[in-house]
Amino acid sequence: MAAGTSTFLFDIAHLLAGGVLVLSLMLLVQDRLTAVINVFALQAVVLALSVGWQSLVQGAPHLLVTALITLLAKALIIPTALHRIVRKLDVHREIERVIGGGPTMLAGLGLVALSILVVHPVVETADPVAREDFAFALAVVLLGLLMMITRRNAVSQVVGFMSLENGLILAATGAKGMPLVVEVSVAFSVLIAFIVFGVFVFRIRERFDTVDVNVLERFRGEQREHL
Amino acid sequence: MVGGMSDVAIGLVCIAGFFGIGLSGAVLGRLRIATPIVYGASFVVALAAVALALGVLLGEAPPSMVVLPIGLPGTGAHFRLDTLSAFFVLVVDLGAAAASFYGIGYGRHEPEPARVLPFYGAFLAGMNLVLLAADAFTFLLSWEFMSLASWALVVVHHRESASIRAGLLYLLMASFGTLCLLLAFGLLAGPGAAIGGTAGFDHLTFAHMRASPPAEIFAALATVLALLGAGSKAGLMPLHVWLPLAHPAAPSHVSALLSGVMTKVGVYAFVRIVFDVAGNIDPWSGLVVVIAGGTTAVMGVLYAVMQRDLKRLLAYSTVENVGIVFIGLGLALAFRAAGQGPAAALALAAAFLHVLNHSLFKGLLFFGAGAVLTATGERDTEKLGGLVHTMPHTAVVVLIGCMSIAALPPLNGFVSEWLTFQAILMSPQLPQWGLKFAVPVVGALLALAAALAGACFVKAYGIVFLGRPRTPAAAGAHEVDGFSLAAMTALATLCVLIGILPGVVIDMLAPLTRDLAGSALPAQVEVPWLSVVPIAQSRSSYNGLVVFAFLFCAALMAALAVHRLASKTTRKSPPWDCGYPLPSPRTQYSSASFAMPIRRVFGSVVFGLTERVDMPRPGDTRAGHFRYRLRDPAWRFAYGPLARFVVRGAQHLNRLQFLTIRRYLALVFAALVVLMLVVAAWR
Amino acid sequence: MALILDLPLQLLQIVLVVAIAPLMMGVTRKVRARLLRRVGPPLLQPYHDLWKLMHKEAVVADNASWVYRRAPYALFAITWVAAGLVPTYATGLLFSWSADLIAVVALLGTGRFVLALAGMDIGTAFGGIGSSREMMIASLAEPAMLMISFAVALIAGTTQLSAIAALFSTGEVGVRVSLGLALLALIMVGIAENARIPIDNPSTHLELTMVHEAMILEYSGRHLAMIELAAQVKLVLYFSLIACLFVPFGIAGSDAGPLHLALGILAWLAKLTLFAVLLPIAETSVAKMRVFRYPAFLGSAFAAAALAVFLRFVSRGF
Amino acid sequence: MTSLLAALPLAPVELVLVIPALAVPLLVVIPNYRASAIVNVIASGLTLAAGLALLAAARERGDFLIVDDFNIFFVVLTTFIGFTTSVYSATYIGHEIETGHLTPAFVRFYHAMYQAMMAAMNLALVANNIGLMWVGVEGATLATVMMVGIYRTEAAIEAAWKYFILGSVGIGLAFFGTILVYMVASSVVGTGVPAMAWDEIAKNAGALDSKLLSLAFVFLLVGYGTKAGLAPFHAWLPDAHAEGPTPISAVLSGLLLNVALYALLRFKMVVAGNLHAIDVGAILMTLGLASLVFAALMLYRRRDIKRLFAYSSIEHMGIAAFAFGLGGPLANFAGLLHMTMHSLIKSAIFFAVGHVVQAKGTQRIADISGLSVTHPMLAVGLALGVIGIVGLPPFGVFTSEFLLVSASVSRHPVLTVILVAGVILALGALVMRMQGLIFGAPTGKSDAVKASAIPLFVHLALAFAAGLWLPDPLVRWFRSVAALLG
Repeated sequence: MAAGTSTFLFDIAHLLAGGVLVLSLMLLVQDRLTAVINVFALQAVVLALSVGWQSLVQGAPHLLVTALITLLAKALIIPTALHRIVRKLDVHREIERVIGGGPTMLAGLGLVALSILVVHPVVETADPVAREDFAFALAVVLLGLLMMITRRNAVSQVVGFMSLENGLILAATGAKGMPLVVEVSVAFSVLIAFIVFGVFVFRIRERFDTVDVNVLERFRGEQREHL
Repeated sequence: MVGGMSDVAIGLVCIAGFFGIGLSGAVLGRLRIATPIVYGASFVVALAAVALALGVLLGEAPPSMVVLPIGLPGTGAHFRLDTLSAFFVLVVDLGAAAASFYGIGYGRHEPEPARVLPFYGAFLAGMNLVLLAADAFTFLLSWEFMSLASWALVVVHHRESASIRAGLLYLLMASFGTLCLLLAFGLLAGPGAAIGGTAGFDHLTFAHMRASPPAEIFAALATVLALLGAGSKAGLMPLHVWLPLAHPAAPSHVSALLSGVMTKVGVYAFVRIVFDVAGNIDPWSGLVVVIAGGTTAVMGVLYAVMQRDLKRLLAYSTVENVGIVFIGLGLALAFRAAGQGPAAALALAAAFLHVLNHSLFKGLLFFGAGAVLTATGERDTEKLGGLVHTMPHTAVVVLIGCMSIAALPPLNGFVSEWLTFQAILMSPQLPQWGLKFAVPVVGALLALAAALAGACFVKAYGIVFLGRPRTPAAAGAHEVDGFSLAAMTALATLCVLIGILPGVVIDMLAPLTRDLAGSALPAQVEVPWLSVVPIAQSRSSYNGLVVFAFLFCAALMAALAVHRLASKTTRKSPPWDCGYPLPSPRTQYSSASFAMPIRRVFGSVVFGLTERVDMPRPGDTRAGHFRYRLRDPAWRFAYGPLARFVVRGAQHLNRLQFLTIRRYLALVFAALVVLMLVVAAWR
Repeated sequence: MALILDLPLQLLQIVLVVAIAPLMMGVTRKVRARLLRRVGPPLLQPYHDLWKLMHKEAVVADNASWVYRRAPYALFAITWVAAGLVPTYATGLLFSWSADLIAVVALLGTGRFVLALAGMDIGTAFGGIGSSREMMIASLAEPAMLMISFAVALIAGTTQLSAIAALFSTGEVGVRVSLGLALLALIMVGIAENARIPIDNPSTHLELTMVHEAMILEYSGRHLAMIELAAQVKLVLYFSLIACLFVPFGIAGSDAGPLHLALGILAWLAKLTLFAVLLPIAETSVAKMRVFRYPAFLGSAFAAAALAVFLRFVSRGF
Repeated sequence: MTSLLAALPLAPVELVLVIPALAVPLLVVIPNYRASAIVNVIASGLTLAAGLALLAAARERGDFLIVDDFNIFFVVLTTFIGFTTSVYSATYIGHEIETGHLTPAFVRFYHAMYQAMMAAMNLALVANNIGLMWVGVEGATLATVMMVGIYRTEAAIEAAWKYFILGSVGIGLAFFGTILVYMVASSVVGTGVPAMAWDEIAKNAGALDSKLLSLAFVFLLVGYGTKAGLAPFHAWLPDAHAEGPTPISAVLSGLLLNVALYALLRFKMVVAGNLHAIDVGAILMTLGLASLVFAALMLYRRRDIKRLFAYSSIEHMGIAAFAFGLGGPLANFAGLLHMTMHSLIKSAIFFAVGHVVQAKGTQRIADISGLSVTHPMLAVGLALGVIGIVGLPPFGVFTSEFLLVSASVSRHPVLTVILVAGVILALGALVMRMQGLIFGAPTGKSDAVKASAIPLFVHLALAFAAGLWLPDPLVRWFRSVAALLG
């Protein structure tokens, strides 16, 4: 689709992608587990909208499937399940952070800047807007990863990982005409990821009565010993 | 050429024979009959190889080549037998023949022959393969195979933790050497052309390296690397550390091979790479080699004097002798670079003669140590003594070995050291002032080493064979079997013969020096009275035959005169000893006390000596104690810190094994960010 | 010269060194005694001593081996051969080329090796002390000796003693610092090697100080005679060595007539006597050193010799 | 055999996918352990046959699958080791069930997962579509996650968990890279399926946006590098090797790492085709050397025998990465040979180690000694394996390291010295442990083990033969691939 036919359409897409990024940043600063889950659900909703919009703009109806899956799985089912886990296991509602909120935020902003920097075109190519969308997606991925490494709690780590995947989907749908196989595989991976996560969370609960990854440290295969 | 086969093909057949022997050793392994079969067959094959080598050397046959379709794909395994290879084949297989013959008798005492026999043949095959290999791959493959086979022989007595430690250190040093040589070959061969065509890996053959010499800086680097690589096998300081641990750990006939023969393969590697393959070398690298050799010689013998374990003493003495060889090689390098062919030929001939000599007397001495070990079960000199009475034959031949290795005229060790001194005295001809000054200093080091070697072997022989037995084990010794004695006697005879008629061997070396230095010593057999005249009669000459004849006549005359003139009555009595009654044998001078003056003189500088005396006060009846500890500077300054560095590095890094998943993710994240920054910065 | 003439000349030298060796020892003893205000033994006393020892019964320890019995003969033969090959009154004798300076030094090393082994054969504490110290001294003296050889050989361009003597006797080498240092070093080494004061005292049997005597403590009779004679020959050897290297004047050339030869013999005897007089003078003016001071003594000999080698490059620039 | 296969409706390249894929549901429904083990072996054997048939098959491309010299070789290697491991696994798992370490219920899903993993790896290898390649690599990862946790001990679950989390992040990042590549390619090749076809992308590499291509490579490197066990993305590897059943350790080391590196190389070829893109070679060399030295140092502090050899795998992946980073026909040749030899020997080592652990009942190195007295056959196998893996002749690793070092020393002398230092460090650690294991007086319990020696010694024999003589077709093959790799 040539640029100029409808800058408006792109502006909307841009806006939605930006929304996903902003929500990613918000995720980073949430202190309470329930809030984290809620913000994540919101992010999934915005993502679904974005994917739906892309489907409209690119005239690619199959993307609607992705949008729908995202909406159902990430905005509804998973948050609900996570809320239940939090309630049932009575894990700490407060999230233990590794570094404080302020520095985390700064790091997050730095990552956003880095994303824009690396995607910034050296030579002018056809669609700079798509590149910027892409920079947002990249930032979402990095922020998800940042969230995984700045939280000690397994539930928020899982959320971080899923936020990372949101970035992936944002990127995939932003790439024009990416074949269906990819979306299917994304869905596939989300599904697998969730199932296996579930299995593991279940097993871990069964054995350790907590989902705090820290506890696992005791069971490293190899104890510290001296030569 | 025999029966249409080229010389090198015959050599390969011999090697195949050794492999076959190794294989039969693996198959027969546990049978009693395996020992004589394996050693007997090795003896025969080794003799065949000796004959082949002699044929090539004396016939001055042109180099023969064979390319087998194995090894480097497309290029094949190149084998070449020239005079240099032939000489070292002679050295190796002479030693191997003696060791095999000795092994027929000695091997019977081996508790687990299945751990020795398969590797014995493989080891011999490996050494011979190295000598014939003519491309970098085949060379290093054989080289490392040789190391591996000998490693298996070092760890034969695997229940002793010392053996295991020695094995590890040995294999480490061997691989270090291999990789150094590999780097050297890489530099000499260059990056190599595209291998898409038919050229294959031809750039890695020696012939190609010779034809296209590398840039000067690469050649100089390659020389240093070759010195490190070959030196780690030969035992140059400070790469010698494995030697005194590994050589004693093996069964004695294998120790003889490790010490007397395999170190020579290291020398061969150096000569092959630096003199033959690398082309013209900067004269300064000669200086490096000479200094390395001189230091090695002195340090080696100093540590040899200090040892109480007989086989360790011999191993350290090997270090010394390797140093002497490298002095000769370094001089030859310097002379050759200065275009002084005759002097280079002299230095080379000295080095090669010493290679041969050392393989003979070190083999003999290790056999002797093995005989002592069989007879008494002891290697510790402090527990031996008086064996001259119970092992008379061994005592005679070992005495010849000790005198040879102490470089005493008229035996063979002296001839090669004398030639080395003559080469050193040619140093004023060198154009570089640094060399002019450094070489006489190295000469002094060589003299010191020679004198200390005398002290060392007086101690070794005196403590082990003379005096009174220090333990019941030593008192109950018995003479060893005939095979062992025959092997030792043969080597002793060769030591004497070469000492008396060195000219024959020096002439045999002429084709080698002509190939490597472009010049040869004048033919020695034509010199009247069979003297050795390296350059000119007016300059220097030595005649072992005349000296020997004079000594013989003089001793005979003295004895006759005494018989005719003097009283023949002899009275046996207890020793006088300044009037002290003959006390327990433990009052004899021990190995440590014999070495004490030398320990004192060189103590703090060389040995890092720490002494602790615990002397009871007068009237106190408890026992006094005296302890001392020597620390090899190589350990103090090189290996110790290196090992600590590795341990500490491993300790620090090991924290990475105990991180949480989150931290691992952080690691991934950090790497990702760094890589993204690189991308951002990339143009 | 023809073989028929050469052989007697060589044999004469070989016989002479043994024949006059006790005499030289007698001279040193006499002079030394005089310096100590004693009358001293007659000059020919060493001959009598040897004769006496020869005719005494030899006492051999129960556990002595063949090494112990053969060693005196070997030692004597080695020393004798070495001495016989050092030019004394003439250069270019028949067998002068069969061993050069380095070989002569090494031959003495062989003798020492044999003696040190003999010292350890009985298994007494004193024998061990002697051997151990002797080898320590040797390990320091031998490098010094070889450095001296280097210095001389580098100047002369040859290690052949005969050729060196011939060259130096022409006087064209001149007086050099190098040679002076080498002479000094050679004297020091000679003192150590011949077991003279301040390194060793040939006339003491004090347990803690003896070196040479400790090794031969058990010997008696004809064995001891051989060892004594060897020691005397060795002294003559060193005297001859100094004479031929540093004061070769008067030595006969390789094709000299009878007159020159006679002169050569006279000059040699004169030089030996001079040294035999000088040695005790030097000895009586210093005190015996402690055992562990030897390294310093021999180290300075070595340093002097090394300096001689280096100065050689300076004094003539090739 | 070729004609036999030609009669089949499917091409060999499809067969290597279909056979294991069909075996998965079949194995799920077979309840009996023995029967499923046999089916597993048969399926692996058939896949191997199909892989071998690929040798004779036409080199052809489609938008989804591709057959070229590069991947045929890896398919053959993968199916071969898949087959030998399935044979080994039958004995190994049998012993585990007899001794009660595993219950048959767990094992049922083991064999199905084994075939799933084989199918996924083959898919990654024969895929031309970079999306399919991604699916393959990740599918194989997820399948092995399941198997690593099979013992359900605390340590095993932790290892699986760690593997899973790190693997998932790797999956995500690799996917992101894949999207990027597509984006970059679609502006040149045009949108749709062709923009995901590797050969199309490679063909047009020079015209692609270099900046985004570089970024894409970074993500692919981190993503696939995690699977390839390059430091610092290696964390899952030692634990997964140590806690999973040994046959899985063998395939992890011998195959999965290769497949991941293979995927990376495919992308390296693309990026290297673009003049302005980031210097992929330098990055691979850096990572390779870092992995090598790091792993070599880590070897010294290992207490667990399987973790020890897992670190050695990291080390060897580092060497291979260095070789490919160096580039040029010689180094690429060396790298290919190194990967092959490492696969053969490392899996052989794990075969031996598995039985050793069963015999001694412990994985603690300190509790195992004197194997040459109690289990001479295993001791010989283990010793030969270690000798082979540390690069001593006459095994193939020696050849590859020889070629690599001789090729690199005159181009990057300093880096080569680091390489050599790393190799020596690793040698020291492994030989030290090997000596401790096989020498000395035997300690602890030592049960007789019904060892399956054939896979072990077949692997060793192949590596041994390759060290002495490489068959001409193979060399030609390697050369053409090496030229392809640039």
